[in-house]
Amino acid sequence: MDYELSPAEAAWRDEVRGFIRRNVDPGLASETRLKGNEGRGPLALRFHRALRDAGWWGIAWPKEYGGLGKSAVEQWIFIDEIESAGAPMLPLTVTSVAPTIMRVGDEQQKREWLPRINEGGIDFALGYSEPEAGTDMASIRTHAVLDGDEWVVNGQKMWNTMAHSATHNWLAVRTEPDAPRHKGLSMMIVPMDAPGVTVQPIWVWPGLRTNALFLDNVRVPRSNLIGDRGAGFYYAAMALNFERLAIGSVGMGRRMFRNLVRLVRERVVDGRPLKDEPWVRERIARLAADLEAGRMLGLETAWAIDQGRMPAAESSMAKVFVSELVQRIADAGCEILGLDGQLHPEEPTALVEGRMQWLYRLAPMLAFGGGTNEVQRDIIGFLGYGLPRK
Amino acid sequence: MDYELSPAEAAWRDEVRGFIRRNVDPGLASETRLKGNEGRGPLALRFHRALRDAGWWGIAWPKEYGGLGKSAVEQWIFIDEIESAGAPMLPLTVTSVAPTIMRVGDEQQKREWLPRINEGGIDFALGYSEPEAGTDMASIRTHAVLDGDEWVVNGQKMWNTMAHSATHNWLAVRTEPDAPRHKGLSMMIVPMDAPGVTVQPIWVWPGLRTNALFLDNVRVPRSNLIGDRGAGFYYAAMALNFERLAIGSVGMGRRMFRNLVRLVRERVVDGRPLKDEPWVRERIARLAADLEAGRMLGLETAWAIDQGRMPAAESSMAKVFVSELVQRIADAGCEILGLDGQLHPEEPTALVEGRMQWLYRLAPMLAFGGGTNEVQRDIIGFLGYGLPRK
Amino acid sequence: MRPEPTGEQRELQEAVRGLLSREVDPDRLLRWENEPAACDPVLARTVAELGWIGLGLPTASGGGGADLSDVACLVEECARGLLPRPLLGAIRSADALATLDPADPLLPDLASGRGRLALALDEPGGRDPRGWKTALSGPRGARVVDGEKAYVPDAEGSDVHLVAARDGGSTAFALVDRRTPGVSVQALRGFGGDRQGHVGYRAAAVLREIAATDEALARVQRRQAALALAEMTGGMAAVLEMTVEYVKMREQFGQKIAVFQAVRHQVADMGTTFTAARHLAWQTITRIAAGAPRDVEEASAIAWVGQAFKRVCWTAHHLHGGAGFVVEHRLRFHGERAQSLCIRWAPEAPALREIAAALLD
Amino acid sequence: MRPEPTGEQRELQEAVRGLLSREVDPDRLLRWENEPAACDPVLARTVAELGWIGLGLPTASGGGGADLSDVACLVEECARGLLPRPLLGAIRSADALATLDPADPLLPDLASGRGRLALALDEPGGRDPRGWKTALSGPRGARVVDGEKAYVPDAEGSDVHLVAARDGGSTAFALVDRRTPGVSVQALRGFGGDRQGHVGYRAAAVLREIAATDEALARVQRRQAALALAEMTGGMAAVLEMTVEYVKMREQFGQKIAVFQAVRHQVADMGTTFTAARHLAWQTITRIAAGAPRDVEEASAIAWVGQAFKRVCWTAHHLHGGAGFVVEHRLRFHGERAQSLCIRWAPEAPALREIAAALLD
Repeated sequence: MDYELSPAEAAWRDEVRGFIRRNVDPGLASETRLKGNEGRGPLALRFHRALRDAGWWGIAWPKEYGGLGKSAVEQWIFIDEIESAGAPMLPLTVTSVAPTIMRVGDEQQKREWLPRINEGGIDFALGYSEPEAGTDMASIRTHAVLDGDEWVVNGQKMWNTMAHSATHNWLAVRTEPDAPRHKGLSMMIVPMDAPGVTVQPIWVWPGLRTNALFLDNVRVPRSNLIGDRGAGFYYAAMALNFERLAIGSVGMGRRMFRNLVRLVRERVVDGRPLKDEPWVRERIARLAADLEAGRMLGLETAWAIDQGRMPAAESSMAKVFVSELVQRIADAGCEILGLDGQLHPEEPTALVEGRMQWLYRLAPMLAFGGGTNEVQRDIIGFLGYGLPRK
Repeated sequence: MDYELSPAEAAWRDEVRGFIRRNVDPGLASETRLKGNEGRGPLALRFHRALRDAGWWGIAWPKEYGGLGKSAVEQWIFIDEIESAGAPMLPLTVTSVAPTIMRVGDEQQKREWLPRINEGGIDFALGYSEPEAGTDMASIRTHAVLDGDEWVVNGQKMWNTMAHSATHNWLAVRTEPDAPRHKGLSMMIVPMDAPGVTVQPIWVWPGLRTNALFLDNVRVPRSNLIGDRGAGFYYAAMALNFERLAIGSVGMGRRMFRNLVRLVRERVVDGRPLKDEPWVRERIARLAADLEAGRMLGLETAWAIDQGRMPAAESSMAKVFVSELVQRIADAGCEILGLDGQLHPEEPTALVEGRMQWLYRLAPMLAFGGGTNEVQRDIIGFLGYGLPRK
Repeated sequence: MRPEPTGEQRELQEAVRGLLSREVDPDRLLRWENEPAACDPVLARTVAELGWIGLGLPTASGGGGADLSDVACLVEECARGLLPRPLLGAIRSADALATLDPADPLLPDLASGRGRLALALDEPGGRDPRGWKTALSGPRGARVVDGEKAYVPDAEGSDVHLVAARDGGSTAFALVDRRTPGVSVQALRGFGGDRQGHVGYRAAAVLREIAATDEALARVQRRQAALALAEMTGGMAAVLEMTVEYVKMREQFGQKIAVFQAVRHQVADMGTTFTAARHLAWQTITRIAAGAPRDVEEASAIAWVGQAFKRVCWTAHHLHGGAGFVVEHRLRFHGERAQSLCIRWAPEAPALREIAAALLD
Repeated sequence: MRPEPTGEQRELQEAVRGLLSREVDPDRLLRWENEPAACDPVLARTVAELGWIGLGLPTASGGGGADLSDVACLVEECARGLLPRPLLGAIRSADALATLDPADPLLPDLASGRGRLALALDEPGGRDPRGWKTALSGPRGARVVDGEKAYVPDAEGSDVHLVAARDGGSTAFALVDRRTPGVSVQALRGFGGDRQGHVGYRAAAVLREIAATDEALARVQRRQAALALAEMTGGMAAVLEMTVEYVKMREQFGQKIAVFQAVRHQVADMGTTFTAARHLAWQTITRIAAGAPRDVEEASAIAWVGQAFKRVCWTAHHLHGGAGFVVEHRLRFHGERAQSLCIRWAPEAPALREIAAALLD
């Protein structure tokens, strides 16, 4: 039994922290905050360039694809530190799509896409959800028909979050209409500038932008279908598993909590230091313990990957626990700050930059998004404990 | 909108309290405590006789059957006060079986059983559960076959709690083997002294006795099948609904909580009054608010009955909420009393007579017994909010 | 007991529901959110003309003379139908003034909608009246108020402020024209654009002052809390109803999601929470209406109902998923109101402290 | 990092599991519960002979010389297999003595099972060492102890008591023969017949005394808590495992109850709780073993793991229904230990206080 970072892991963490000290300034943190950690503002792009210059774009990519070849634990450390610092995340292009292409693409596809991703020239929006297909991806209706050497794509996607700034869409489409629902999907890369692609903004509760994506007779080369026809459902699941690893990190929760704690230490309300309120002390202590529990779940998931296991149950545990914990942090923050905490993030006098009420509005998405927590709990039961389906 | 007891209800409550003052003494409370509120000790029998003498046996029974004809709210007030005083409950014979017989029995059956119940000459054990049929009553295997004018009963019942002191069993048996599962059951009264009836004790966690009941070619008169053949599933559900009304009362929780509060006010631990511990104060306050919420759910259920509704969803709400609340009370009690609270109830120095650790052991039963909370939540969804089954 | 609205109250609620279902929809709410007044003047006029703002005011002041329970029924239904917050605030603040002085000459203007009143209680230093620093001074007939009030709802959109202040050793309320020299409002937006303001009063002339005991202040606050409870039960009812509808309609994995036991059980828990909260709330509202003294049940309602509303909203958001997450969805308005009502009128910690003190000290 | 037992630790656990699956079953546990020693002497001898009690004691004292992590692995597996509590207590108290004095002459007797030691810390007045009144007095060579200790585990079944006492201004431990004049034990039963005692010491002759700083006392208590964490993760593992088995086997409504989503999700939450708790516990155990100073993570483990164990047991009881509720079922032994371990070694409130102080003060 050993829970300490190895010397190499600790050195890596220090290296990451050094990089953050050099490359994250209040301007970047503020831009990232205003864009809700999803934007691509000029400072974020500069930060991403610095990551690439450091050779840190594909941290966990094998070296043969230009990556650093770091372990999953080391990638987890990186994500945790980045989130904790409030810096822009690595794009899902790098952490989710690229690793999937590495595993399922043919040689030509790898040569075509991976170097461009590595250079920062490609940024994907993720096209899984549709109006009638949320967590239930097998219901996807967007379809593509082969016409000569081109696929002709028609349909609509929802929650296509980066569509307005992305260069391409990583699209789940139905290519085998006669196959069973799960076997009829393929993954396809669609350039955003292809004729027939339209993007319509959707604004959601925390003030973030996402998009609806419309595809009207969009033509893409035959070779843009990645891997095997009909295997899209499994590829998307693989990509989502890579994605969940990042969601399960408690870095953001730690950052929000740290800001809250700092404020509690300083504030005086009704003539009394806020930190002397017993209920505030208890809430803070509970959240700290919960964050430590969440950290353990994330770290174990990463460790299991390094042991060569596919930790589906573990990553679901981390996702469920952390998403529900963030909600508790947000609610505690709102209650502790009281009237001071309910100001809109754009109000200059909003405490902790309005993050507590923002987090309160964001938190539901963490639980229903990325595969609802119900499905995650099903996965834990089925894959973690072998419970029967019938 | 009005939440105050009417003058008549308030007068009734005062009358009940007066009766309790006259008839409940520490000896009775102590006997009831040691028997876990399920026994029939001599003092309990005396108390029951006093209830009968006062004409209070069939409080909510129509006057035509010798009852008081009180409303459901008035019965709820009575149960709440009795439980809160720690006095023995009205037997389920009176509150669950008799009202069912009144509604479904034929005239001869009513004449045969109701007066004897009213006189205290009949006490039923409830024979629903079997080893393979817990909450799922349609799986009952105990069966009865008509042989001339007698039913011949064979099978086994579990959790037949009063069997060792009861005069009769109120038994769910399969009489129509060829009918669909739900339509094949009937309710039958089996005297405990009939040849072929054996009782085997089962001791459960809180130290209470329940029983397994074995029926080996037990012969009962044909007329002991109550109401219609094949309708037993529905009759049992009706009886269980009557029963749940009593379970949903927060009286016991109130009593345990009151005792805990009294102790917290008095005790000094580590040189400091227990009541000055902020976490103790918060736990106590939360439980008080929850008890009030539970009281509301119970009271509304009773009120709905008086409006002529069948409040299946409401009574399930009360059952779920109160059973889970009792667990929180027990756990808070154990934590607040610390080492002082973990002594066995039979230790003379055990605080609040060891009730907190006893309640901790009892509480699970309240949630899985009487129809598991999962089934109750299903009922709330189906009947309360019209959610579809398929 | 009769834990249901009377026939008259039900009629009132149906009328409100009818109007709001026509006049309020998410697109309009979203538009109003971005307008300075955070509300439509036509709707404001309609609501006043229908007598909603004056419902609980004395008939002599142009009001409906209804008691707090009736006003709470109105407010419950208004909250259910997402009446814009400034209009709910108008009902609230009119109640505060009438509680302090049922014959105040401003009341007819409030009832008719010609004037709007903002209730200025809390200060930057906190919410405990004993710590408030805003004070009255000056000779009779030339009284002025000095101080600072924080998070005053509708501070900018209102015509008159009802300002809680110290007057020597006792409490008083000062009515101050929002446009009088010395009054400066810094507009602030809360949850979802909710309009509030920090208000500075610098030797601001007092229109009229109302001497008030600490008890009178407490009475005002209890009634405000009662109306908040009604807002919360109304919001909860709407959220539960829309969630039940949604899970019956939305399909995933080839079936209505209501068929999944995990979904059904979440709906069941929402229902249980709502049912208990509604009765806790209304027990307290009716007791306050009847003039009963504050009791443990009242503190229990405060502690419980706000948390219940948040829990119900949280589950509703979870079950709606992305569909309820777009800014145009009614659900998110309720989610914002849940937290902000809770923070302002039903914070849990002081209510729990009060219960503990009653039971243990 | 390597959040898993080493190969050697795994072998140890398998050996333990093998023995306990043969020697401990619910019927025996139930019988022992009603015997004065609350434990079988044959089993006690076997356990000592296998070197379990001495595992962590110095080799010079006949022990195995293993570190705290190894002892915790042993204890985890013993708890999983429901080793009777007096024997778990014997491992615990031997560790306490060896922590205070690794060369104490009693240690070989403890390792061999010839002697059994009870750890007498808490007093009727409370658990805070600063308030303890038990004191040493008398001249060198004729020292006596006076005072009262409460809820001493195995007070009657042990041969020697290790009594925390004041010695002037500082702390000391006194070894006292349980049968020496002046020692009176009032036997008490806790959860499920757990043996404890109130012990009075009236001028009871001291066998030997061990001067101890407050830090030494704290070290003893931290190691005791670490072993309690191991007991809890062992218990949780057993409870989770038996519940998974049960829901896969039990049928209701024509199917395995595991197929019901509400059941599946409860199992999933048990699993998540157990997984997080296990890592929290072991992070702390290994840090204490390595001599690291107490940190927020350690307090977090204390606050979290005990509550987790209770939650897991509660869900397990719920899913087992009546089948797990009979006194002969293993589950209820774990349920009792969960609450009593939590009360004695992992109370939540002080741990939360410690975390809050570290973060806020």
